[in-house]
Amino acid sequence: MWRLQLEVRHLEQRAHDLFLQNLIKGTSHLAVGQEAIAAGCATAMRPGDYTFCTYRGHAHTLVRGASMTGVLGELMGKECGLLQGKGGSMHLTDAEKGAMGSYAIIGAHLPIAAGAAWAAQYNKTGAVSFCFFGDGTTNIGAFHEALNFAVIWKLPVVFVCENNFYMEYTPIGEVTAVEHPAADRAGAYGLEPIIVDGNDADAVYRVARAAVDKAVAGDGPSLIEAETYRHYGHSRADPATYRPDKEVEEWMAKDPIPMYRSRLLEFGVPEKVVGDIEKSVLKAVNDATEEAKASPIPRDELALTDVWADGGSAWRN
Amino acid sequence: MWRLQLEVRHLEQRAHDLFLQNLIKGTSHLAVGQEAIAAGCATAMRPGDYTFCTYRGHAHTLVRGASMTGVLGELMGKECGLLQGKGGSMHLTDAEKGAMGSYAIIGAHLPIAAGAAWAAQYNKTGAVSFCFFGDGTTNIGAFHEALNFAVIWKLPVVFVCENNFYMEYTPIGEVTAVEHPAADRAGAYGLEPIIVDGNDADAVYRVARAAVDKAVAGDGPSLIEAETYRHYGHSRADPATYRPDKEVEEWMAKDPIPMYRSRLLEFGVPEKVVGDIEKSVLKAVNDATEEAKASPIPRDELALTDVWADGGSAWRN
Amino acid sequence: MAELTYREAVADAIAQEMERDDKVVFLGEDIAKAGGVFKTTVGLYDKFGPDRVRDTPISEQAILGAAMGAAMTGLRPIAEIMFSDFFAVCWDIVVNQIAKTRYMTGGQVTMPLVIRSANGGGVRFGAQHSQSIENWAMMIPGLKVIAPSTPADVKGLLAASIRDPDPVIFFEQKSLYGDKGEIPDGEHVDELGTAKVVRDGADAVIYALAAMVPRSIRAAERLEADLGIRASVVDVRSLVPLDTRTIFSEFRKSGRAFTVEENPRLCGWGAEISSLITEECFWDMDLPVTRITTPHIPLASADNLEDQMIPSVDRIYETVRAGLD
Amino acid sequence: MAELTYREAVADAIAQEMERDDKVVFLGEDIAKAGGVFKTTVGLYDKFGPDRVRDTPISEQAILGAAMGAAMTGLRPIAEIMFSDFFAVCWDIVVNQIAKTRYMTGGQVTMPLVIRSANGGGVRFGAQHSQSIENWAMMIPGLKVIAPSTPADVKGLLAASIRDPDPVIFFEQKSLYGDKGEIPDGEHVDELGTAKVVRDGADAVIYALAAMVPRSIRAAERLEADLGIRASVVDVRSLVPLDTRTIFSEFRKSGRAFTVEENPRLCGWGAEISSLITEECFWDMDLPVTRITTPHIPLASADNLEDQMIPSVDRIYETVRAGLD
Ligand SMILES: Cc1ncc(C[n+]2csc(CCOP(=O)(O)OP(=O)(O)O)c2C)c(N)n1
Ligand SMILES: Cc1ncc(C[n+]2csc(CCOP(=O)(O)OP(=O)(O)O)c2C)c(N)n1
Ligand SMILES: [Mg+2]
Ligand SMILES: [Mg+2]
Repeated sequence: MWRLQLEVRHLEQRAHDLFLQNLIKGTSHLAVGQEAIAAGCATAMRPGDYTFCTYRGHAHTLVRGASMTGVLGELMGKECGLLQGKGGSMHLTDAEKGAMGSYAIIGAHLPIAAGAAWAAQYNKTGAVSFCFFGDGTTNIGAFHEALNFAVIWKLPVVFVCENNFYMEYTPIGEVTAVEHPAADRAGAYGLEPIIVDGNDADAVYRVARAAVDKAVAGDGPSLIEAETYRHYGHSRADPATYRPDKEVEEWMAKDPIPMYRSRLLEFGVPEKVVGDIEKSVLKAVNDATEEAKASPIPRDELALTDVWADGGSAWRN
Repeated sequence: MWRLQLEVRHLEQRAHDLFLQNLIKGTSHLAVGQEAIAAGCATAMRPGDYTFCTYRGHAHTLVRGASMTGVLGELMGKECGLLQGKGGSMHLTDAEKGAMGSYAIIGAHLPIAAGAAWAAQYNKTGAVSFCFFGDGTTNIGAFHEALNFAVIWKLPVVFVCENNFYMEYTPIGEVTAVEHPAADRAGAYGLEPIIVDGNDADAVYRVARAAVDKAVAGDGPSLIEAETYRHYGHSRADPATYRPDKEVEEWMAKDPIPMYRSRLLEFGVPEKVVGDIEKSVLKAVNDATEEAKASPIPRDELALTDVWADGGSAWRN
Repeated sequence: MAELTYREAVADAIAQEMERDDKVVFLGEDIAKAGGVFKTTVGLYDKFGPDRVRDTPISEQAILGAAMGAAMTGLRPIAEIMFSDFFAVCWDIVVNQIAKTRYMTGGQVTMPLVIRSANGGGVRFGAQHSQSIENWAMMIPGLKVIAPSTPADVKGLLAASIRDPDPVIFFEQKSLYGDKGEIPDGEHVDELGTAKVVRDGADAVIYALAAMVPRSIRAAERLEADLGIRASVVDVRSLVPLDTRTIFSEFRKSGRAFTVEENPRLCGWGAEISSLITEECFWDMDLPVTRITTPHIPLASADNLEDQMIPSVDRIYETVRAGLD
Repeated sequence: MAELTYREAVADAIAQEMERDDKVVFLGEDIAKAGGVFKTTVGLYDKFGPDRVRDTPISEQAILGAAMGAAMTGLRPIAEIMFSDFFAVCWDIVVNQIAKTRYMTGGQVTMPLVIRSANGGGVRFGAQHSQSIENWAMMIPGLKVIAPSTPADVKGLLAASIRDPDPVIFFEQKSLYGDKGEIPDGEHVDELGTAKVVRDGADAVIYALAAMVPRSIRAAERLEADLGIRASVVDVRSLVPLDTRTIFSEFRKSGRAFTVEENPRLCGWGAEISSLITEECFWDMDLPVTRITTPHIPLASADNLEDQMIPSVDRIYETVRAGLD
């Protein structure tokens, strides 16, 4: 989990640097500060399980095993990108690894994740579907429909609300009728409220693991609220000046990376092992950066492929 | 309230008869059995308050004072109809009386009712907005969005869920994660759960009255679940064979009309007074039926009017 | 050949495909135990059981989201949206998710699903339950769009849609549900992307879809009987893929075309076909293409108002007659 | 005359109208304290306060439902849908409720509201944040549809939309937000339903909207400079009501028309204009109307892929040149 968290941290920092160099265009939503949730859940997942995430999805895609070059290449609009440059930052997908897509319209992927769980249930594959979304997402209709639907069909799906206390620039409390946007609504679907420290990868792992077990046992969905904080603004364009300094400071003190590092050392993992992992991750990110930079931009013809399963895009004969 | 309930009952029965004579086309959703909710709430409303209801809205429109001829005329597609024959059974509206429309897409009118409450709050008119919908409606996204929105803005709106235990032909329990589709979700919006016997007009009146007081006091919305039963099928096309005989019998025994009649007599209202009201309502329905029958069909030109506020429908110059 | 109604052909097609492939599953509101509000799916629940034929809550986004997620991971779902007007409450899942995901992911996922829906007016249901929205779907890249006019086409095209690896929006015209027609015996599978010349004629061509097809045929018959005008009628059947070959070849016979649409006037498929003909057959045009549509107005519910709005046999007859005058 | 950006003109128009009429209120996601994700509404919250400029949850159906309910009962709301792609999550409120309620109630209620939204591509946001959906709105009877191309038109047409008694869908093209232009001093209110001839020319006419207008003008300038071809450019501005008078009169000058659309190919407003011209100006047609559109494909995000899809100055230039050849 140490490695996973570091991979996310360094990859996201790199993405940030590449913006500043204008090598990444468009928008991008970093998960710096929220790594423990991605890492903890991915560790609880098994090969064959499904991940559905949002535009803030670099982390969730990476931790399922997507290649760093593929991720960075996609952000840079290169042909080596996971999506050949056709999707961009907000749509990272690696279906082979179970990363079934990043969805950029708030709420949409909750019912979609339920659908993958339905297929798993129908085909008795034992797969579990994980669905990640933010606090702000709990106020849109699709959230409500998906939760009710998943419960009545007892689908093996784990809904993980990453509560970073902001929907874009607006504090979640200003636009939400309850204090805990997900947990306080669990009861509306007959579910247990679950709140976990989203900056503690081990704690996240434990609740995620319990949710997987529940799903596999045929006992239906779980709704987990993991409290966390993003270190950067909402997206590339946002300097996040709307957040009180004190709040930022407090959360910075709870940065999951140093916290996890201390814990490892405390538990007797040698400093060298910890450091070597850091080094190897950094090297991997560096290598991937170079590879992505060296990759060509997508061939123009790619614009016209893969609308249909036959590989083409013809709407007429 | 006796009169209001009778008006609804007899008008709906008449609508039923007129179908059988093929004088009413299209579809129609009767509220026979659910009269006490419309009557109880209307009695708690004040002139200037708003009603938003569904395709099952003849009752709610009538009890605000819409003319019977206008209602029956609309069902029959006559020019005397409330909507000049342009809307039909599912869209009855009498804006002057505060009946702000019947909405035929599940869930849509919940946020719309919240909007009218917002205008009342902004303009400080003191008006309260009532919104009626069914148990099945609690599973659609718009329900969730409207409730959260109304609470955070503290809007003077009263949401009334008429739980008749069926969404069309499917028992509500089969498709809902909680037992009480509205009340068990009140907590998700920080609201009190309120369940009332929807066949008892007095009981409905009391909770509606309390909700009006709360709204007027600036304390925001309420969510009321009123349990009731429809005597006919979901719509004209439905013989309702999917309901267990015993369930139907039990509910028939709780028919709000005879119940209210007995209560009046018990409370010492003379039989003659009760009976006279019955007679006068029946006469009013008969008169309205004749008037509506005698009314001409809409002039053809009406098809082309009132798309725009200028009265016309031109999309070009 | 068995005679079935248009509504019966729906269940017939679904049963044929469910028998053939156990990855085909079906979900929607009141479609299982009750057999559908239009009685289009009677018997499927009894035959295929509660795992494959499932009633849902009133949660159209969940219905289509579930269909999409299942399609991406190995099933071939059929979802019902009861009235096509209700596409508006789940439009995001259709246009932003289902239509785009294959492309956005560089072809990583496939989306074999069908969304069936009752489309169109003429039954006095008012403006929120009567829309013809085939043009909404046609506008969206990534969707295939089918609208049959006969029971045989319902069966053959619905079966083909279920077998197709791409998302198909399948519009059943509700005013046709009671129509009867012969259906070929045994397995019947038609081909998407094909229009059909359903009546020959060298003086003009009428392009029509769904309920407008039988009306156009009747108008053409009367034009011939009354005035000797021989109009061919093309049942467009498939808006995406569009069979421009048949459309153009039929056009070139007369150089005089009319389109008959139930959807409202602006940006309908008639405009697309008219523009295509102008662009690609300009020098064969004898007359401008004339569109016959529902006016650009919500549909009214009273009998005489609604009847006046949707193109009628009389209006088609009159417009073609006047156009050729 | 002050010079403002296209984005600044938005807040300028809203401020002008909010000052004039205290029934004008404004709601949307992050529009108040943060001034909007595109910084189009900076300053309004400070000026008009939290009762009139209100941040909302991510609840597009609630946002538009609230706007509608308030419009029916005496306010004149402006609602923001952040990206036009998100209309898909609240499409029901737009098309089934807002567009139809006046008609369905026989004119009992009025719906003075504006929905503003950032439309279009070219900014590498990918297929779910880049659509040009003006054709979605144009298809729906009961909506007025506006899409300005300059800061002055943003101000004048947005002010006119706010004063209009009917629902207006107001598309701001996000690729234009940084464009600068002169804005008339003092109160500025334009007129809905009017197209504008923004460049004269007798050899051909190019109809364009929003971001396609400056591109068409540049293409026309190059056509004249390079080849002496004088093309006029019509900024359509208002899709509903559509200024067919200006469209036709400009067409008749040359008989040769091109439409330039950012929306994808099928059933766009270009098809509507092309069909209208064919229907009503057939005998003045020198050439078929040629449509230049984004292909019928979701938008890709990589620079070169996206640039190749949306009509460019080069493509417009080349198509007109080839067409007149
Ligand atoms: C339907 C819809 N509405 C609005 C947006 C714009 N938007 C993108 S992210 C975002 C905030 C989401 O907040 P939250 O769910 O808390 O996730 P976070 O970004 O904090 O991870 C908004 C409003 C969108 N993408 N989709
Ligand atoms: C979005 C949408 N989905 C489906 C329907 C079809 N439909 C009409 S009424 C109904 C059942 C509604 O049940 P409930 O809310 O309990 O109200 P009731 O009819 O029992 O009064 C359904 C599914 C609809 N009108 N709108
Ligand atoms: Mg958040
Ligand atoms: Mg019910």
